[in-house]
Amino acid sequence: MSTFDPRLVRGDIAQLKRVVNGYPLTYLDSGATSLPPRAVVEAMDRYYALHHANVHRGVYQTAAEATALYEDARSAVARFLNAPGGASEIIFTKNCTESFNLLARSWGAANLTAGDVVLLTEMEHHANIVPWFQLRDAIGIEVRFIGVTDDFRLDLTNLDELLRGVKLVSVTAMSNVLGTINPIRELADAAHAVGALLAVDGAQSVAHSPTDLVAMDCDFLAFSAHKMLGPTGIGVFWGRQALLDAMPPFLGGGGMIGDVSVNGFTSAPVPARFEAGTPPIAEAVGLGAAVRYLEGLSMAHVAAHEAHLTADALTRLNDRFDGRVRIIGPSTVDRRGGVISFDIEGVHPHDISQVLDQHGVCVRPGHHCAKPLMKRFGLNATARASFGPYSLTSDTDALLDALDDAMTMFGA
Amino acid sequence: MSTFDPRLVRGDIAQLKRVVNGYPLTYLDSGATSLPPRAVVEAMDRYYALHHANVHRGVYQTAAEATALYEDARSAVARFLNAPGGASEIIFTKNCTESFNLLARSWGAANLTAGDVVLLTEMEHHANIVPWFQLRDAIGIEVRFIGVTDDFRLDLTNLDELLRGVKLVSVTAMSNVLGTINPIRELADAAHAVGALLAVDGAQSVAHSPTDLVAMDCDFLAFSAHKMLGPTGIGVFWGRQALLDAMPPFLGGGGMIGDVSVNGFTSAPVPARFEAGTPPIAEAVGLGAAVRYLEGLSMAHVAAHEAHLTADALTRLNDRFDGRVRIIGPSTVDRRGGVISFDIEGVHPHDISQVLDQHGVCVRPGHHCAKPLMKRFGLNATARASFGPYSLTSDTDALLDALDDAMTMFGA
Amino acid sequence: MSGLDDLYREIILDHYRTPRNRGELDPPAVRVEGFNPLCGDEIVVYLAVTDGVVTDIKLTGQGCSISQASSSLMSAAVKGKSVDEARAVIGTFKDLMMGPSATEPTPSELRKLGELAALAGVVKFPVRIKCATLAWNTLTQALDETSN
Amino acid sequence: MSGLDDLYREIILDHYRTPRNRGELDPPAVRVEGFNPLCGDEIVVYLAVTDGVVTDIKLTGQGCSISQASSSLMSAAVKGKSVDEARAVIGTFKDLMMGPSATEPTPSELRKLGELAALAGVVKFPVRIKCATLAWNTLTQALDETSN
Ligand SMILES: Cc1ncc(COP(=O)(O)O)c(C=O)c1O
Ligand SMILES: Cc1ncc(COP(=O)(O)O)c(C=O)c1O
Repeated sequence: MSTFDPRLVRGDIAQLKRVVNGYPLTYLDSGATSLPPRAVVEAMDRYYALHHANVHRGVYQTAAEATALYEDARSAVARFLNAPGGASEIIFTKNCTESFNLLARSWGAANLTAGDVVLLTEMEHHANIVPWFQLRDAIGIEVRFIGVTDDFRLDLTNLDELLRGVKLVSVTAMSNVLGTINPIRELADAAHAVGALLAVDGAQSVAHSPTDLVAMDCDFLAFSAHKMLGPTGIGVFWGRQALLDAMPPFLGGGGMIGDVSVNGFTSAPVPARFEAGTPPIAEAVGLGAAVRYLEGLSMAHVAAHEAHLTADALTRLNDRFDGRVRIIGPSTVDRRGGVISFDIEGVHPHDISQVLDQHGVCVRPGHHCAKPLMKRFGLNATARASFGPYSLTSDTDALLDALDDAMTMFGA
Repeated sequence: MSTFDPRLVRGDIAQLKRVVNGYPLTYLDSGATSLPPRAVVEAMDRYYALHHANVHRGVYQTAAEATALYEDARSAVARFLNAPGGASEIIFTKNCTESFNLLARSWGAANLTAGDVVLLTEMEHHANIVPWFQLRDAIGIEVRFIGVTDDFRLDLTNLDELLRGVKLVSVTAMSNVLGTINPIRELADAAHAVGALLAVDGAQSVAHSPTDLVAMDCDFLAFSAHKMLGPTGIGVFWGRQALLDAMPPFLGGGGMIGDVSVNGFTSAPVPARFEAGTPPIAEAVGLGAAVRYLEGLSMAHVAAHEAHLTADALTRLNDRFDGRVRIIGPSTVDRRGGVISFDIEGVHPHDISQVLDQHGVCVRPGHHCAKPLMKRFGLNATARASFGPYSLTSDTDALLDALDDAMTMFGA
Repeated sequence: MSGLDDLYREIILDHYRTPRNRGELDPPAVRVEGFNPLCGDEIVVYLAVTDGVVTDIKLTGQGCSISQASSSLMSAAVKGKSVDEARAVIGTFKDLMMGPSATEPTPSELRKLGELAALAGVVKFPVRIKCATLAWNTLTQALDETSN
Repeated sequence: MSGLDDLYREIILDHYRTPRNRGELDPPAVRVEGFNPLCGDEIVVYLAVTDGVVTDIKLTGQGCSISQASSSLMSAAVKGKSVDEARAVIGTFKDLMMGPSATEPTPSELRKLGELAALAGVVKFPVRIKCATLAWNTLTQALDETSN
């Protein structure tokens, strides 16, 4: 039974007690990174105070404890995602970005050759674009993009054509700029129908709605802990067991080897094969705590809460500013999440964010690491407000008042 | 003025207050990972409680604070190493292992071609071996090894010959198995004399003796925070500015780009070019705190203290067990650090470690990710005790008593 | 709001709303692009130098009030100046951006800064310094290219 | 030290000090190597199967007391048994290593375990379970190869 109450969640977040420039902090940048609850930081503190040791190779008590805690985190993540093959499909990386690099350089380099196509979308984050360009420059694959319609959806009208020659489709579950939620199951079916695989960027989805890998039927998933109430310094790469088992190692070093001599090396089984060097142990403990915290809230409740916040904010932005605040993204909560980008004629996003800061309101200006999408809409930058489970409609109150001030100041 | 007192340091380490199996914890595994002092954990806690935000792209107050803290850590590390070019030469990775992969895949792939030689040593950690084998398998370089003498030193008698065709020498400053400290400046001069570069594995040296990159005159340095009283999840790669500036990116994603379109990307200047995705922000803050903590102790004092501990332990191991405990490493503290591997006939290292654990004594059994070195000495594994700045001769007392028990138990 | 008033001085808002020297120049004027990869600000500087004098300068690009006002102020400050004088202005401006911890501008330097002094408030907002300096770094590059 | 006594039972120390069935077999016996990459333990199993019966088994390798004793006990437990019986012993041993949370061995199974029951104490030391199972995983592989 979840007893979800966003005010209780808020009470767990130390930073939300801060006062900035005379105002209580209004954090509306969860799309960039989330604020960890006390339970997450305390789990890491406890780890360092009692159990810290290097994992996997130690026999003594604290080494066994550290190893157990690290592997428990793997199991917790597998459960959270409903990973069909369980914990051994979960690989800890340093962030979502490394996860995509692993995918491109291990699976990609081993399974693609010149002329093969990787199909992305125009709304991808650079993390799911640049590694593919790097692979293209190395081995000559083709990188193709699904377009975005004027109403901020994937343009799937010519999908059959786009899928020609495609070996991998790699798509974000939710745009970090538009808030658009993409039809993952539909894309999985379409990809599989032409013998291609589907990779999903879960960076913006895993902390905001339930994830069920079995239902999604995708083949790879990448995300970061720091956007889901967890710590910095750790990400996750999930793949189907059979795919992972057939993939060559990515980074080389300790822990990922079977044997090493002066003549060469063999590699260890999955997941160790992809975890070279001392892993982010305390960070895994923190991620495990974050997962348990989110499970305690129940992701269905989190999703419902954020949908409520988003609907309210979209309505009020429109009502109060009468179209002068242009939403860059779907205008209703139908298949869209709590990331709201906007554009105000005559006030640059940097300046919006600067004036809002004076009110203690945190929103992010910029291209949000999605420059192809910016170019698609002829923008250089947007200002972006984004919600987390600790957000309240009072945050939107503060946002609106501060926006009013910014527009007055710049005469917009 | 340092007021170095190992008992004060010990008071700062929460885990050393633990009791395991009825004994106070005797931590002798600092070579695997170190125990962070309270100041390090508290710096990260404070970061999460007050300043956490994503770095580099935010305008609002906490984002500016997070960015400043992250960049302060970079400056602290540059100062700690006496980096000739300052903070912009410091790149944050996830661990020492990633640093070597960055070196091999960025500098290596761009500067080496088939037949070029990378010269390692037989005492390298897998982190400084496997990435070179991976590069060999990809582009056909030759990987060559400097041998190790029977008295556990690099065999430099045929160095001139070994250096033929070499473009890079990559050597550990201190062996994580033998404790041997290698002549870095001499190797730098020899490498430079033939137009080669020198990379140094500082994993075992940076927390145990002063590091002065100007005096070492090496070209690259790699190490991990978790072995120097810092957190897991972050490592450092240092390179000379001019070398870094000429290196292509390694991991691709957000933060490392100049521009991205549907047609390709350009990359950002150093160090951003090598820090794709959200970096280990809290971990950098922790590393910065660790660096300041070590500076407060003064590395010269730490080195002297550990030399004292090592000399005492070597003498007492020999005196008490009369040769039945064979030291795998130099027998005096001349050019050797506080890592003591040993072998006891008739008691396998795993069993040693297991019996020692019963006394609350933490030592590590295994190949220590140095299988070529193990093979060189016909060993499968050693047991290894290693010191940190918080170690005391009373730790050695506990070690000796526990070893006595192990040998009795196994009739050795 | 006193902090913000320091940043958004009237001169700055004026140059933002009514930027000077907007437009393009044909070759042989040099054309140099500047990017702030972190925030997406872009600027293009067109620079005509004849006999060691900046005879004309034009700007296009997009960005925030600070980057736009800074570029506009810059163009006004260097147009008609000798290349050496232009470089000196760049130096003075950069010192200004180093903040009070660096060498304080002398009265004569402040006089040289003229309207540029309006940008002094940016120093209190470290993340915006990059916005203010983008145009100047691009100008330096353009000056370098004309002297090649 | 009661915990340790559970791990290092007399039978285990005996099999460690005096391992049974050490040595090699010539082909057509199969030869399979097993590694524990984390700790460096190695084992080589030589297995001769004729008409569905494990007619001979020999072992070489290096490792800790648990891995060595476990392999020695294993060799004694399967030598002369039919392949099906050997596989059943492997299953019973693996259940034992799952610990008391899994299905408890029945009295008849315990009887089948015989001396192997001495390895039951390993379960309390989770990091050592890999030491105990290395030989058995290698044997499974060897049995698979003989049936190819
Ligand atoms: C000499 C040496 N090099 C490299 C490493 C690898 O460090 P990490 O596992 O933190 O990447 C270690 C530690 O395991 C080491 O001792
Ligand atoms: C959709 C999306 N993908 C990938 C990333 C990259 O995540 P990270 O920077 O943690 O690697 C982000 C966040 O910046 C994102 O929003």
